[in-house]
Amino acid sequence: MKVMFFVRVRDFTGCEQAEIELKRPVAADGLWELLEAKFPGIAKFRSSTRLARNFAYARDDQSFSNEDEVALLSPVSGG
Amino acid sequence: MKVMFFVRVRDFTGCEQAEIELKRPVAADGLWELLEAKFPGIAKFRSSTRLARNFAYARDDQSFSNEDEVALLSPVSGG
Amino acid sequence: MMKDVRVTVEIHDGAIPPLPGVTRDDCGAVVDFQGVVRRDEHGESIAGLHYEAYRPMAERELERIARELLTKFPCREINVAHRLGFVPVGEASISVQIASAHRGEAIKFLEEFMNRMKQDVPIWKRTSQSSAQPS
Amino acid sequence: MMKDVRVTVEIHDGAIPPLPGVTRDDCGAVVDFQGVVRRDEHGESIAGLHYEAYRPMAERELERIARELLTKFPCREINVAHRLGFVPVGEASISVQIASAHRGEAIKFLEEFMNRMKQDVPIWKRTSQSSAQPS
Repeated sequence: MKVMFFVRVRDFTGCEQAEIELKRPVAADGLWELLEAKFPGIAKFRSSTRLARNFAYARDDQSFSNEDEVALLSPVSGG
Repeated sequence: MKVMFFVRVRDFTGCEQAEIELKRPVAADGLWELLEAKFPGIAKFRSSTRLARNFAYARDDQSFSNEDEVALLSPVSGG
Repeated sequence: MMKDVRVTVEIHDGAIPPLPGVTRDDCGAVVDFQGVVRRDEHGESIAGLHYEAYRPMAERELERIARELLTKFPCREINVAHRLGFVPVGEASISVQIASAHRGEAIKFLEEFMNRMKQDVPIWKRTSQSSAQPS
Repeated sequence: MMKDVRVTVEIHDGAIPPLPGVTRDDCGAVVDFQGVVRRDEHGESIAGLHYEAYRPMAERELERIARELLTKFPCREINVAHRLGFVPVGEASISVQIASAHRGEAIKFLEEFMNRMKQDVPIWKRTSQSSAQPS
């Protein structure tokens, strides 16, 4: 799974994207556990972050699989 | 007093403007009586006409004097 | 609040030239509106519309409405132009440009300005020289 | 209803070129909106703003929001452009052009499109390369 980081989350991880190997699909909780294992402390962004899966906002009950491109989206401020 | 006519009222009077001699200031009722005397039948436009005095809409209790420029304004349709 | 606010009103007998534009750096939103003559007017295919006005009053009303709305929706620049005479299909009969610090005021100003304009400004359109027509 | 409706979305790394314009003769209203970078951002004088995006998703969200709003406010043409990278004060970061038969739909579309855009489209602005900033 490819995971994309932007603005403050990218400042925290120090990278724009990361690869995470998923053996089986996970829900959002499982995804955040894997992220926290790779980037300890990243969980502090969870409350302000929306997850996207394959370029669309993920549903609350979304399942994420190894082929997905996931993005951690901080509150947006375009326009 | 100079009185200006537009669109359907002008079609009715056949002229763009008329002079009416006022000996003393009149209210709207008096003005319409003078107009009706000069252009018999013009009173039929009264219910759909707003009066302007000196380039601003007249108040209901407006008094009109001989120096004024008055306009009979049909429902507008600009834009 | 009203100082430093520019309002321009123009009435043109031919095509409306490009509005002056906004060059100040305190406006985060610029809204341009054009009212364009449509091919289809009340189910009838037309070549254009004829506009006439009680010109000195139309100019004053446009400015009065703009100034009045500025007290409700503070914007920084308002440029209004209305065209008279024959306006062919596809060309603009009215053009309004509004600049404000934030977009909310400019959009609300536009909405209300057009409503008020269509109520109060002594301008009339006809499909031909001889038939009057309420909007 | 949705046939014959054109939606274009563009994301630019430099200045936004003029939008394509509206040439069809069935639109009585054309609204152009520009969101412009102001000198004064949160009380601080700035030279410009840096915009970044999750680009493929930003493009899809802009189109998705436009298509969704078209079911509510039927318009005939929507052109959207957003600029990324450094946008100097006085230049546009976003440009939206809406054409509709009547002005009401175009104005409402603009209002709601901008609100939705600022909620959902993954684009972020910063006053400098290093400080993120909610809008």
